Amino acid sequence: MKTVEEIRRDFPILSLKVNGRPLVYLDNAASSQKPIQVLNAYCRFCESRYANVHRGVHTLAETATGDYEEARKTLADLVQADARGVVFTRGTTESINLVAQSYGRKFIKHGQAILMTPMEHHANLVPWQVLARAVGAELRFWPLNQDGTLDMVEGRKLLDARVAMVAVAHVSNVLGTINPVREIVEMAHRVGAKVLVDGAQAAPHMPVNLSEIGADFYAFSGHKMCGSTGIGVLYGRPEILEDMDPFMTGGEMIREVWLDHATWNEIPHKFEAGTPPITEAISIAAAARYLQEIGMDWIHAHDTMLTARAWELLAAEPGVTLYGPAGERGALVTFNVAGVHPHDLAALLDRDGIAIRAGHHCAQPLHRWLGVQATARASFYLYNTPEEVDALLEGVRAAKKVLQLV
Amino acid sequence: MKTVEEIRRDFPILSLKVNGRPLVYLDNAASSQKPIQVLNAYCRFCESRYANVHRGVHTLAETATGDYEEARKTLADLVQADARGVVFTRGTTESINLVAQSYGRKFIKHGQAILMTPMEHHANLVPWQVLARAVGAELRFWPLNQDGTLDMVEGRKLLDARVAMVAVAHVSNVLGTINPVREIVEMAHRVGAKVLVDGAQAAPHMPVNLSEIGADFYAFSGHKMCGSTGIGVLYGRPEILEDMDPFMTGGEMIREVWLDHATWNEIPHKFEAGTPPITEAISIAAAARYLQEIGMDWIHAHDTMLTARAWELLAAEPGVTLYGPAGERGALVTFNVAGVHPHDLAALLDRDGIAIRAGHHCAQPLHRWLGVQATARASFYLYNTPEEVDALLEGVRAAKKVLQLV
Amino acid sequence: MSDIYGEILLDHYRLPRNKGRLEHPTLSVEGVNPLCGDELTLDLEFDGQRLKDIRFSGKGCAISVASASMLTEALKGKTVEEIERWIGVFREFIRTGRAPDGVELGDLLALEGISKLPVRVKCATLPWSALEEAISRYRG
Amino acid sequence: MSDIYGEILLDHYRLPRNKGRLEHPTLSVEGVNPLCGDELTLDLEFDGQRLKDIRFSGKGCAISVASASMLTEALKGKTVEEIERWIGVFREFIRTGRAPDGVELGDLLALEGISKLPVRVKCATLPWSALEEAISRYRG
Ligand SMILES: Cc1ncc(COP(=O)(O)O)c(C=O)c1O
Ligand SMILES: Cc1ncc(COP(=O)(O)O)c(C=O)c1O
Repeated sequence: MKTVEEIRRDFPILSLKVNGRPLVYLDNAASSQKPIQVLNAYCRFCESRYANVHRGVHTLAETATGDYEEARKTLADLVQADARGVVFTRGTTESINLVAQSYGRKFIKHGQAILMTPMEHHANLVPWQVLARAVGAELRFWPLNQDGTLDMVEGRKLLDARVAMVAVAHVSNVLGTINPVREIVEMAHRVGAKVLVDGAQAAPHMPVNLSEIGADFYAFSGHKMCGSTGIGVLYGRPEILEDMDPFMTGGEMIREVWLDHATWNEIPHKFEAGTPPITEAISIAAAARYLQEIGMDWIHAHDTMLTARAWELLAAEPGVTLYGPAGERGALVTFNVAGVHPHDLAALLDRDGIAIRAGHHCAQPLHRWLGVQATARASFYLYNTPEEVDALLEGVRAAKKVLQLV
Repeated sequence: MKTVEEIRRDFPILSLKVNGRPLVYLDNAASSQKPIQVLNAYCRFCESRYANVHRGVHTLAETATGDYEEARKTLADLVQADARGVVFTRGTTESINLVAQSYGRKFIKHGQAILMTPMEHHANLVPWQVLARAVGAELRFWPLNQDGTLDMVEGRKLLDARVAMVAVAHVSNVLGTINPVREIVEMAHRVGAKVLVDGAQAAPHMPVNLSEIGADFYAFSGHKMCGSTGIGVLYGRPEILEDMDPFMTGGEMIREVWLDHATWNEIPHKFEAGTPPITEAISIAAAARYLQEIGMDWIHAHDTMLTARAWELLAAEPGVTLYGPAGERGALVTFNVAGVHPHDLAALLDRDGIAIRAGHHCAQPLHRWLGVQATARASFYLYNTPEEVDALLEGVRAAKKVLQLV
Repeated sequence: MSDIYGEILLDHYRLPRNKGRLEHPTLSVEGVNPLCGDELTLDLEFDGQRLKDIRFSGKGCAISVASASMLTEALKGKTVEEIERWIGVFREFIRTGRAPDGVELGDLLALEGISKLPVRVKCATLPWSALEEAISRYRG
Repeated sequence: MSDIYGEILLDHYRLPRNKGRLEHPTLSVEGVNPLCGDELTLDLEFDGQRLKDIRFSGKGCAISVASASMLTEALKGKTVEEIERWIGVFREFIRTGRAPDGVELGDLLALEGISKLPVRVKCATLPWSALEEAISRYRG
């Protein structure tokens, strides 16, 4: 078992100095950093195994194709899913757009409803708005309790037979709420609705078992789990993917093409038009292996420890408001400091080398619900330390002093 | 000025041995290899400048955002276009799908026509088939001359006022034909049609001046120009992009979001939903700089020299049929050897370390026009040598011997 | 990151000049910072071609508040033409981090570092964009 | 790449066994290789549960032609049940590169290297996929 110190040494960027101070990177919910193992896998692949995949018969084409499909299996294993249902996309956003378009336009009808929560990231909200407008479906929103958890009693009432799709985050990127997705899937399936779970903030941080959760669709991104940008996963239940129309068309996703029409390749290839993100697949697979070696259980426990510490310290700090549930939560704390604009807070923390995010975190409707324009968010990962959490608190105190109104 | 030997030393993979023989990589039209300069730029960025872009206010977010937008300018410069029109996509395929969906569904109407050529890659054919079916548009095909060039006389007749879009390859990935895109744009604009040029095989190999060509849309991919997979460019004239609906929706492409509707960000961001391919943008920009340092004119001349040599040698070889025009052409030769299936040819060449592509090269309708199922294709780039072309010929001769029917 | 939170900027943030509303503005304009949703209102009172009075209101980060405060201080009493010249100067300054030759920026110099913070540029330019709209509306 | 173009394979390619059409096939099936568009036809003549005769036709690469030739040689005269067992054995062999214990593959062993060539697997399995369809159709 590696120590956190050893883990940190795997990440070259963590030895960076920012404004003369050691980097304290607490912006992991936006994007994570890459360990040397992932960078090495990338370079080794580019230097000795790279070619385009799936159609060449020369050695490099065969190796690259083998590695690419192996990457698919690695990702399927990470979330305990059937590799035939694993589509490589650009990221969570494309995964959800793909479902909204390819599933939604074919199967969600006028008068049916799409049930979401007010805590969704824009990526799991706007594509459904666009779809609803196109097909004439209704948008419904699962009410929240005061603490930012889902109101299971009120939500159940909205989940009637007209609901065709439930779109819900596994973990909220602002509130940190961990939603009971397994229970939601059960409830939804009982009324015949499909469920898409946005796993962008869950898959990188905790063990995810899709065969247990039972979601029809599950989406996440490489860049939030120590892998590359430009790649993400859409898992779809194979029998549903079979029935869906393609999202984009072009090379590789076809079976036969005539001038005026074409037929489609089998899943998952039907949804991977054109040259796929090949080196990105190598990167995300190396990242998945790296995380699995550390252990998803360990990562979850480590994140939880840091988050609890941050919550405790900030809750005790005068003028700080924390958002979301106090107990079990995702690897982040979102807060505001009275009299300090979150952008100023982030900028002032940056003077001390501390990177946090400020803004609406792509969740404007949720911020309206919270009654604020913007919030500050510190988010943690396997390489963060309790000392970094303490530095955050010190930084918050210093910022208050700097901006103090006289 | 670097010599080819020096250029070759920039590409780690070129020192690889395949089946005990030095790699002769002639599959560049499918995908190219990456020089150490590009790999280093990638790693340096990941190790010291990486974060998510566009919303963070901490140092890494600012540097990464700056680098990402700088990459956009670099690519705009490469093809002499306005950076506001440069959208980063996953590749040529997504670029074309974006136009077919976002422009096509809004502006191409029932009864209008889409004019293509029979030499298009599936990426510039199937999206238009899908669109035509959705909106009730007609598909027209610009006839070819015997030698695989466009019949400009017959084509002109098809270009009437009903044509809303002309979709044409700058350089054919099978025939090697260089189409007179500037002339086509002029003709099309005269009847009020828009033009999308598929530059996947042109932008990596020759100077491209979009302000001169005047195309409304131009698409190409990073992985064919010494850059990463997972990224490509769609150039669109800004005033047209302004009018188009978004393609995908989610973070970053929005201005304001409410529960039931949203407004869009300005171009080009309106078309970049979610976390964009950040490290891939660094890679494609490093590749563009590398190519520009060598010089696009030099690359074009070098490719042309190799292609002419290959054409000459193969044309003189008994049993070889060559496809496409004999004169000026793109950096590839496509051919068949009597009695030798292209897949066997490619596999047998591979025994000698020579990588070529065999199949329909994502252009099945063109192969039907050629009257063959499949062809073999050798494609060249800045790091290839005349000796490698000679090795190809030797390999073809050896393959004929091995498979010779008794 | 170059340090933008200097004493002059913080002074304008803590003690903003010309903050509030005008009773009889010739016109009012609103601006929104797409980065964070912050809103700012400018009230302008013209006397012919001259900007007789100006006030700003709204919540914002230190950079946008200080920028607005400096703007009002720099432009109160200027003519429409002078203001237009200032808008051009300011945009150039924010883009390059340098004042055009021969221009005295005064307190605005405190925003020098912004050109290196592409994400925060929107905060600094928010009041100026609103002003630009006001002027073009006033010109008709 | 392991060398698949050995003497046995080339022999089957140059002198394919059972190439051509049957006059009175019980049924014919077609297969297409999505990789290259190659088409292959199998004619099968059954006598009750026994495959009395089999022929293949169509153009193809050396691997698909040799695979078809070996298939016909190995299975002519076998019962439907035996053929089904062979299909399973072949799939396993192609996937792993190893014959299941106690099975004598004969010439088919020449396809041993295919498991390491994921792209060419489709060439080798083309006739077997067609055969599988034929058997399932014959069983009704
Ligand atoms: C002419 C042409 N168009 C489009 C494409 C598709 O490019 P990509 O696979 O990078 O999307 C290719 C390459 O495969 C091509 O050669
Ligand atoms: C909950 C959630 N959903 C979706 C996304 C979008 O992911 P991406 O930008 O990688 O497409 C994010 C991250 O920004 C997120 O936190």
